[in-house]
Amino acid sequence: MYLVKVYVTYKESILDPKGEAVNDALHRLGYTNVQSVELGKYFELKLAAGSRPVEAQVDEMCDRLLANVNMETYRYEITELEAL
Amino acid sequence: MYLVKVYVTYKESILDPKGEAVNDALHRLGYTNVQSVELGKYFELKLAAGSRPVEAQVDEMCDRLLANVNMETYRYEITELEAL
Amino acid sequence: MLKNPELSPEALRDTQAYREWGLTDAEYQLLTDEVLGRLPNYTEAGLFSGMWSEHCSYKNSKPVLKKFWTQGEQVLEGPGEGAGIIDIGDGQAVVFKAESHNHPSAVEPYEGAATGVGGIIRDIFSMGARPIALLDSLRFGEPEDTHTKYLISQVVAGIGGYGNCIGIPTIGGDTVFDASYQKNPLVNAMCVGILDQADIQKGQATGIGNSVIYVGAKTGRDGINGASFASAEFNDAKASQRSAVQVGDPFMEKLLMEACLEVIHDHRDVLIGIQDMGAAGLVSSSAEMASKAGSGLELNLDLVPQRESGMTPFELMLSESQERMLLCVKAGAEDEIYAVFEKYGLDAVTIGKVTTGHQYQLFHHQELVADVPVDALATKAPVYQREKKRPTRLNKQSHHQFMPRLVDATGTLKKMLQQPTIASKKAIFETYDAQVQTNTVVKPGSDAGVIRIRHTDKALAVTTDVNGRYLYLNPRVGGEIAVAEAARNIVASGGLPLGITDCLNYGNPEKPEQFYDLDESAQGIARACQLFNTPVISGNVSLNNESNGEAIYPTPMIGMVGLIKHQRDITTQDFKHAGDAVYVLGS
Amino acid sequence: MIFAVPVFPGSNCDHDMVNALRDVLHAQADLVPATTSDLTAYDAVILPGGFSYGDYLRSGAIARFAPVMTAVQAFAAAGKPVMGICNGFQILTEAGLLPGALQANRSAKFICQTSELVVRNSQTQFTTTYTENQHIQLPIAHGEGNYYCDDATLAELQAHHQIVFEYVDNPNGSVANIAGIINRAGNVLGMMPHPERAVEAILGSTDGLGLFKSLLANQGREVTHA
Ligand SMILES: Nc1ncnc2c1ncn2[C@@H]1O[C@H](COP(=O)(O)OP(=O)(O)O)[C@@H](O)[C@H]1O
Repeated sequence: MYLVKVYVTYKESILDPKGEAVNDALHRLGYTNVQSVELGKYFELKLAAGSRPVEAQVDEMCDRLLANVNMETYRYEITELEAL
Repeated sequence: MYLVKVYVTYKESILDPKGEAVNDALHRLGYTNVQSVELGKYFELKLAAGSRPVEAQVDEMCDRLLANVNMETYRYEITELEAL
Repeated sequence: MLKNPELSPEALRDTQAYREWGLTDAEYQLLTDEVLGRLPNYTEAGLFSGMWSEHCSYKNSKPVLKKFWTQGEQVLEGPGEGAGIIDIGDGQAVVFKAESHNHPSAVEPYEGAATGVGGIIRDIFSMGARPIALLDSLRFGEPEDTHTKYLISQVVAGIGGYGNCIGIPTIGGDTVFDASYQKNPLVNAMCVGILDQADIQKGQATGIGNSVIYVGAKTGRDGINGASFASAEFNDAKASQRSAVQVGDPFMEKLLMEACLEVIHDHRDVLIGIQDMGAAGLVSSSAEMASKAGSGLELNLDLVPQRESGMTPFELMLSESQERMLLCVKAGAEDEIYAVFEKYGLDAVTIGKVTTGHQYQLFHHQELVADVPVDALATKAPVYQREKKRPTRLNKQSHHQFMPRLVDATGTLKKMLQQPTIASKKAIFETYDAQVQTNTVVKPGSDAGVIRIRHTDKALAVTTDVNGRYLYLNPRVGGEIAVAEAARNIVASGGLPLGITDCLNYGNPEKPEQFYDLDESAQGIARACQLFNTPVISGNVSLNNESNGEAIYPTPMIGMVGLIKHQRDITTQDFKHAGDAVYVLGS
Repeated sequence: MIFAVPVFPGSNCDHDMVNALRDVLHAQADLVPATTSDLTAYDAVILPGGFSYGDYLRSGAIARFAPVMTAVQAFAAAGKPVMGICNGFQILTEAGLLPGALQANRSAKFICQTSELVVRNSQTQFTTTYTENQHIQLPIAHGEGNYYCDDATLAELQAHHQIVFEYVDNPNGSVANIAGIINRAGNVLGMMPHPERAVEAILGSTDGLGLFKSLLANQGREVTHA
């Protein structure tokens, strides 16, 4: 069993309206030292070992579904979980 | 300057409709070895050093705005960035 | 509280742990001595705490609600069922109701508001109606405050998030900012539906042996005992109690709505009753269905679809997980019903059946874990005639008419228009899809929202109104004014007022001065309703809107629906042409 | 001309579309479930608005894998007309039938209002009843309608007259004020505004009729779209 953590964020050149909204809200709360906020998605997947290598599977899931590579990038970490 | 990465996820007993929708979609795509998906928020904040310790500030921002502690938990990592 | 090992009946009595669930000592006594004649076990006491909460039993407000005008030949279904129904001719009827979600929204504004919308929608489609419009009535503190800003943005996003996704247009509402709501915002949602009178459903479970079917989302530990939470007063020190938060899933509800409407339309011969699982979840819906039908009921909790493992009967029965419904279906017809839900990818499971007698029996792991009279749960909650005392603030009023001295009329007008409460609420209502279903003739921003009834020449006008400040100054007259304002909004849109729903938002009724406000204003509302021939057909009560002892203004939100017989009569509030004459009507 | 309107779980403008086609345009239109795998009986496909699968991940991201989308791919490849409105547009970009992506509105809020559009290309089979540069009023209602594409794609779109509708007052931050685009082949159109909400005067505008009338008028005709 694997625990996969996937982080999806906008590409550099793309404006992140939700991140900006959070940035503004933090400023209004007085945290004026906040310079920028980006808001991305964070997935935690639990995955049973399959016939294919986990990395290959996760890459594919990200490309096909979890991220839109036109505007997003992703990275992930895989940890093997102890069998129960 | 600091880079703060904040991960916000639902507490154990709170329904995560988004995660479930992604889980179902992955199953339909044939990734039947996926056991569960949780979908949380991932923030990347850039923060100028202020008068208060960063940890204290980040804790407060999370409690007040980035997470709702009634239903979400958060964790974060702080890295100090080289001055430019 | 939830992690506690379950106490024995004796320990429950001795530790008085039931108090934490909102049961008073006297109510516990009533339960043991008169209702059961024995000590309730942990689960049973829990069931009663939910069912006897103000939210489910109206124990403090019943004597007040009795004063409402609920008659009128147009009324097909008055207060009591999920929502009221009014005849609009041609075999059609309009169904509407309002619901408050004040406490949940104060704790988690996005989800609190969203699940408020989700709940009121279920009330409408469980009557057999297709929801055609939503309205939201909002009260916040002054918007300069940072926390209030956060509340506004999240509440509005939550209302839009749910309504937009499920595809019901939000066509109206009202928004007021006043310091009185600073710590206790009001979030009231109203839903309007339309149905063919042949499709009218009742939330009942009759016919020995018939099946009780659970449909929709799985049950989790979210919002456990939320009903008693909703009925409790806020207090910063009690912040730990604020765990009763649920997350809404409008996508699930959209599927649930379509599936339920399909069952109601196409399987009406085998459907006996249908009800949503709202406050006090499974216990409330099942006990009410059985009680209305005069039946007994038996449920096997092991069959309840569960999202988490190891849930106790207490948790299963009192969870307020969203997007769930309960159906009563003729024995033998279960498969037919499962097939419909299966098509929408939803869980549908028979969890019990209608029994002879009048007992409400729950089984868990082959054990009988609760065995109480159905009626005791559903109808035997104590009713309190609260003490009433004229608030001192009303004696302190000056009888001098305030005369504004205008030096710069234009300047004053501009300043008034800048008042958040008077200014346009476009920034709010333009985040709501007001046009989905393509029937919206008048969008938010006019006196009332107007929806045409497809394939007819008719339309409905809908509005929500109340000015809490008037009620603060004079509860009775303020109540009358609220109904009158709603009626004016309907008439100004071209409609004939048909009836109202309400959300009675008040402070703690155990305080005689607060109860005075409630009782007096209800009488004002009743009188105005009678004069306008707009019976109260449904509504909701939200008490204990106090924060650290300070109550909000008495705020009975009035939601009114009117019928426009011919679409050519629809009028809007804006001036149409330069040079048109302007008249002032009235006294 | 028979229209197919696929219904994804969570679609909510599907009935509006069919009502517009049947009641106002007196055309034949069927709602088809997302599980349908064959659309050969139809002459045109319109993907309706809504929140398919809740749009919980990204709008349109999950819907693109529904069986009906395989059929839509084949339908489009055969050169038959496909139109995606709002969520339908989002699904078409996710499916790769149209370039670019739709991002959260610049305000990060849902926007429901009437927007003024310019018809930038009236030579497509969807727009011949409009005149070039005609201004029309159509309702918008979306949270993620902010069209994004990279510079190279934008240059392509411009070079081949693929930008069909532009906003006059860009409400959502879209690149180059884009409200609707068409593919190179000229048979797949995606747009955020809702023409089906603007087909009856009583609802405020009839400017949306042109799209459907164009399609009906151009059935079986060759239309250059440049
Ligand atoms: N929260 C809201 N949701 C939807 N529409 C609203 C809301 N608030 C205000 N409106 C719209 O704006 C109009 C004016 O709002 P407001 O000034 O608060 O109420 P009124 O004019 O009824 O006193 C309302 O009639 C309604 O159409």
